[in-house]
Amino acid sequence: MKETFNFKNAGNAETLEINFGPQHPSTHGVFRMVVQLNGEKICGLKPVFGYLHRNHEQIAENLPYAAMMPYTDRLDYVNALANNFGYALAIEKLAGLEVPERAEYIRVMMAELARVVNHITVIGFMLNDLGAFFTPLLYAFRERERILDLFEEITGSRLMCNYLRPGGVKRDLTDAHLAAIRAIVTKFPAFLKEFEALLTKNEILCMRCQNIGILPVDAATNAGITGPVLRASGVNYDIRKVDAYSIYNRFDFKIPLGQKGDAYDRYYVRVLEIRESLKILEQALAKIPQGDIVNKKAFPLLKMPRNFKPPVGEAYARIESPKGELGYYLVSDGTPQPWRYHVRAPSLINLTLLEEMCLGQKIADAIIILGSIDIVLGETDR
Amino acid sequence: MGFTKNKAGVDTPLRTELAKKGVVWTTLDFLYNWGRRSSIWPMQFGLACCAFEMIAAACARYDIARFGAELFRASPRQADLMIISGTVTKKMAPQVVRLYNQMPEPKYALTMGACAISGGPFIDGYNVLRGIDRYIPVDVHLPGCPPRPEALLHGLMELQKKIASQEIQKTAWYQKGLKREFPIPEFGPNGLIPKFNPEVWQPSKENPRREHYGQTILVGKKLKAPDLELAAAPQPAAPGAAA
Amino acid sequence: MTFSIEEVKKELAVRMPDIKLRTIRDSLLIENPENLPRVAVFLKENPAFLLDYLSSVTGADYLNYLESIYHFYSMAKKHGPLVLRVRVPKHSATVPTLVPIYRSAELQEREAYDTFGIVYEGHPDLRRLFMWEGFEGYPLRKDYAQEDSETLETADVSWLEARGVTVPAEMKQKAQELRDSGERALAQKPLKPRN
Amino acid sequence: MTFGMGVLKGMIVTFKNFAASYLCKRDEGGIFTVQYPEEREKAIENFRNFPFLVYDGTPEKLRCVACGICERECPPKCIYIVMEMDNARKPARKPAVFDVDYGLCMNCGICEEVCPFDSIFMDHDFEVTTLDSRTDLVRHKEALSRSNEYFQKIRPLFASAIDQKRKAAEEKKKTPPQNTGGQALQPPAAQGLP
Amino acid sequence: MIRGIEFYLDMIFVTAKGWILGLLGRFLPDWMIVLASIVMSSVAILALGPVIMMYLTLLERKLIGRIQNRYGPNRVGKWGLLQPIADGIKMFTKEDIVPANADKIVHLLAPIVIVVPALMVFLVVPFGERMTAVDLNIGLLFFIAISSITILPIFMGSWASRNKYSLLGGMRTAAQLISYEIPMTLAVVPAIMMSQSLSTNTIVLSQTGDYGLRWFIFTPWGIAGFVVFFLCATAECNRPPFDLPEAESELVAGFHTEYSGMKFALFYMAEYMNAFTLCGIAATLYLGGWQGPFLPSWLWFFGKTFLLICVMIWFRGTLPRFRVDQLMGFAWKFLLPLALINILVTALWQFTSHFTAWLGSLLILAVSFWGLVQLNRTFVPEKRRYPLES
Repeated sequence: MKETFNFKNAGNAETLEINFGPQHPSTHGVFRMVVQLNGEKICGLKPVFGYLHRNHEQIAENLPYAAMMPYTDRLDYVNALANNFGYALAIEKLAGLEVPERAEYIRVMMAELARVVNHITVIGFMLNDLGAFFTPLLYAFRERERILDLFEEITGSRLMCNYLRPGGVKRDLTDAHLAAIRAIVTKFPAFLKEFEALLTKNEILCMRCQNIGILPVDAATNAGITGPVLRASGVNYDIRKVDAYSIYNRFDFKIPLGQKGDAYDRYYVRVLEIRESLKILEQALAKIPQGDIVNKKAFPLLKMPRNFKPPVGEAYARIESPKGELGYYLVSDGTPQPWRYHVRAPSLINLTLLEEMCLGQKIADAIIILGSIDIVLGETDR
Repeated sequence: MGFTKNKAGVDTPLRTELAKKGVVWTTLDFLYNWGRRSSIWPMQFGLACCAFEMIAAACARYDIARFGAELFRASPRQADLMIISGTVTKKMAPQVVRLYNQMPEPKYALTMGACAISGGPFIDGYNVLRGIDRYIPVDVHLPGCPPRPEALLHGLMELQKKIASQEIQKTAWYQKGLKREFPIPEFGPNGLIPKFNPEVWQPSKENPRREHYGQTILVGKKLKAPDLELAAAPQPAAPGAAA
Repeated sequence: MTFSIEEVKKELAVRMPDIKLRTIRDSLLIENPENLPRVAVFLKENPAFLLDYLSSVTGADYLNYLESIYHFYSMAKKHGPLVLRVRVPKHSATVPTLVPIYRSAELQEREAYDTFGIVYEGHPDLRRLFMWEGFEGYPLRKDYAQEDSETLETADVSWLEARGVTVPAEMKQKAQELRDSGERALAQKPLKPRN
Repeated sequence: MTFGMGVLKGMIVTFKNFAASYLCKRDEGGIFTVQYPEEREKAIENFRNFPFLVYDGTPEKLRCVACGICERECPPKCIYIVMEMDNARKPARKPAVFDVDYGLCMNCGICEEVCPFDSIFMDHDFEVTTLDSRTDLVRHKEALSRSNEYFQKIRPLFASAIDQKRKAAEEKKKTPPQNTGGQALQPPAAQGLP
Repeated sequence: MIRGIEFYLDMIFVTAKGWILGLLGRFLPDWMIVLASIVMSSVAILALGPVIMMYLTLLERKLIGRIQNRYGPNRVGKWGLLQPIADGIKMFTKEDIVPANADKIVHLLAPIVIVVPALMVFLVVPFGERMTAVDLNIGLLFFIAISSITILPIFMGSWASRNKYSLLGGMRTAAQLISYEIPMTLAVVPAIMMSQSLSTNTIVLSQTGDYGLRWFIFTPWGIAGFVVFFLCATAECNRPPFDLPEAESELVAGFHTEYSGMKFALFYMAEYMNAFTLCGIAATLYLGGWQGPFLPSWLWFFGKTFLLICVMIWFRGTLPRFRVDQLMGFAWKFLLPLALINILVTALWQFTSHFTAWLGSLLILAVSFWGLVQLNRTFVPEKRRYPLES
């Protein structure tokens, strides 16, 4: 079947249409861009989605609420815990469940660790797109492995944690776990310093990233772009502050803002966000109370709630995932399976302005812009 | 488009003939297999979650480079091994088959993770292919969701063992008149055409999952829609989530 | 949320008395979908609400009708959400698009079109988002029938044979039988159901 | 005149790492690799991979009673159980068929969590591959059964806690029961174990 | 005259060759001896080229592995020493795919053509004292002429593949190699001016001094010339950060996207042999070639060359890639003026006394460097502030 893309100047003999993806080293999986080139300059770009459309929403409508938790891991597989968090919040909102204090602290800690993992991974991949031969990525993965070890110890799996439960978490943190988190928090700044020495002031990186893919504030808000990409444009909008969901209002942390909204700002805002996450972790470690880790009233016997039926209703819960606003929309009809389940995926919506950001730039820039937006195809296509 | 199965045999008289001049062939076989198995260059081709574990296997902690397999080639023309790491959707399947066709012989395919093997957790989706082995022959199946990076290394070693046991005269790609090119499925109105390639894969007679659960989980098929207007007002939100 | 749903309703009733609204829990149902863009412009520009950020657009199938659900927030005033919904019948599911007002609706409306078949009128580029062009049916509708993945149909058989692939006789026969009976090979119910 | 310093700084960082790979130990910035088949990292107790069935003593004494809870709760539906019938065609409370399709399992650990009889647990063994055909990935009851000792070996803390719990439940059974099985139904994880 | 052991060690290859020729001379006519001498030299080079290439790949993989805190290949043979051979066997037995629409003859010719100049350059590389295969009196001119042929096969390959990625890679190559040729040629000039010869051997000999340490790099113009030459050399052999023609993250595999098996291996081989010869020439021009105290001359040469190659690998392990316009800008707006000024500085050096020469040339170079940076503000990172808001 012939595909058609509404390029503005289609049929021009001067231009060349090129497919980037679905198999391409730097489209972060199976994303596809059809790019219209004039020389090396981009004069049209159409994203094509769906190469990883795994019917997340259809599957959810066939499964019990709690059995969907492991599937949310597979949405954004770099930071599974944040996805768990959003989904758990949505169920709790739907069913009016309370979460014990200790569980809230554990959730916040895990979500922030996931944010750290996500941000260093993204920076590593972005540098790979820039053409650094894996070194920054491997340094990032080295630190990531240390955190993943911790995840494995606490949740049982490196990537697909399946850790949160409606009304709590799956497994309690022991003192050894807390000590391990503390060790990571204390060691991480040294790594970040090394990482920054390698990257931040590097002339080639600055040349490649500064003033590339500028995202104006108005366009960004209008297009619903969220997360570090929005904040790099200078909009102070962080759902951890705005909604103060869970217990985020108890922590003292700042929101780093960029000024220009180019790829470099997106990179650096992420670095600064890692620092803020570490601050949150420090505070959480100091304050974590003793207590239950699951809502005993609602689930006296089992943590994995079987035959869990929320009342008829709908709920929309959103969290600040490392990619942006991750929203879960649930409609319950009183049966164990949701009637409608929808994920508002930041990775998808942040791509709305991809074409505008890339027009007039070179091919190499388009790849950095894509890298700096930070998409994960599992979430984009669901 | 000619096509033959992976296993092409050599007839018995010829084999005995060859057994006589064993030394030369054995040495050749050894050299050939050693060269191939010591330098398996995978294709840089990540599909989904498992791709992250694939990258992790290439990174410092697991270091697939020790086996000489760290040169992830972006072009299928230069790759030996296709690591199908993640869910193959129906939209992606033609591309996967095409990429496999584009690789030069000898080539191997390794399915990493439940999704690539059978559709895995997403098996019931309308856009998910239930196993890439419906269209191309797979050399190593590596279950797990996702498999640990060590498991990928284990799979690689299994592949090396498999290569080591091959014989140069029997390998499919040196047979005369054989072209190992697999028809690329096309998009149809309900899914892919064809649903599978019967020369590569056929549905097994016994399929407990199909018997127990059907082809889609039909539990969620509901006949009555909820009426949000009639239902009671929502309970107050959890105090922890106060705005 | 620094405003209540009633405030919005009141304000709208004053400014646009012709628009009929209904409160459903925490959301507002706009009875006539045609009015949706007007309401959206009003909410976006009214200084009391300034809902400049359309977070989520999604569809839902309620068997008798389809629903398109919008979640609005304000980045300027940091409040929200306001949930708007419109209902359209299944046979003529057209809703006016919000893309000229909110770019963020662009991909999400395409997604709802892809999965539910809600046609957003005026959308600049309304194509399927995830599935390919030529895919039939809307897979998230509750009445969507999935194909059987293990039974070949005549289209498959002829396709395969045109490419020189031998198809086993029993598969051919089954395909022919299906064709003769005028049925499609659909996903089956379990033979020995468990649940 | 600082032009070029950023690049030089970066090169110093990589050189430091290069030097450290010869001079330093693993945790101090040296080589991070664990040479997999020969060296292995210390197994992490909570790691979960594929499910297995526990038996006490001999393989016939499976703890599993074929209740089918895990089968029902399994999200990708990769478990198939058929209850064994005794001569009177009554359920014998043990599985005649217990298959797990490893090619489908998503390692979520839900079966372990929901099992009220402490009979299905997640294994550490990840070296599972098959060549050419995927049918071998459907593991049958015999291949899935592992002894309690094996379980004790791979997950010492968790397994011993479960043993204690089971012992306590048995002793309770001997004394007249007060609340019927409520404690026994509680999964091990609920007790705040690591 | 009695000579030390160093001399014999130094001359080991030369002596060996002489000895074999002497042996042959007993029963062969004179003209055959000349032929034998030529054959021996070319066989040595033909063997050396591929072997060097193979082990350079291993060296690169190992070094980058170490930079990235991992081992690199270490299982195929002791320390992975057999890895390149395994790669070779595999490449050799791989299927050769020619795309259906490709221009078949050109597609076949390209990899062959690229290896020939890469091997020919070996002729004028002085591997040691009296170890230049052909001591041409226009050695450098020969080197510049031959090495610039590389553009042609790359472009041939990219055009013949009928692949859009290849085509883009080919266009980039043409632009890049032609641009970098110019500053590279100009960076050679100072060394020619000082030694007043185009022969590589004479250039090395003119850097003798005490202990063979009067290398050109120990002068201001030498440093500048060396840096310009080395950067251009890195660009000429498509090494990061100038690896645009095969930019993996952008163009999949660039000009060799459609090449498989042995043809791809030939491209690979040419790249590494070019890297080796360019580093060798850089060492010859500015690092004193085989000159150096105590050790045998050929050891000095290989040591310096491998050091430079290690720096190239180090670049690869550290730096991201330039963008195509920045790459061109760097060549035309930065390296070219610097090379021109450097020629001027070299001329001044020759006509002034020692102290003034040092001061003057340093001053001129520093000022011009600063001026060029000021003129190319786009290369300089912006300073930014990142407010932290609550």
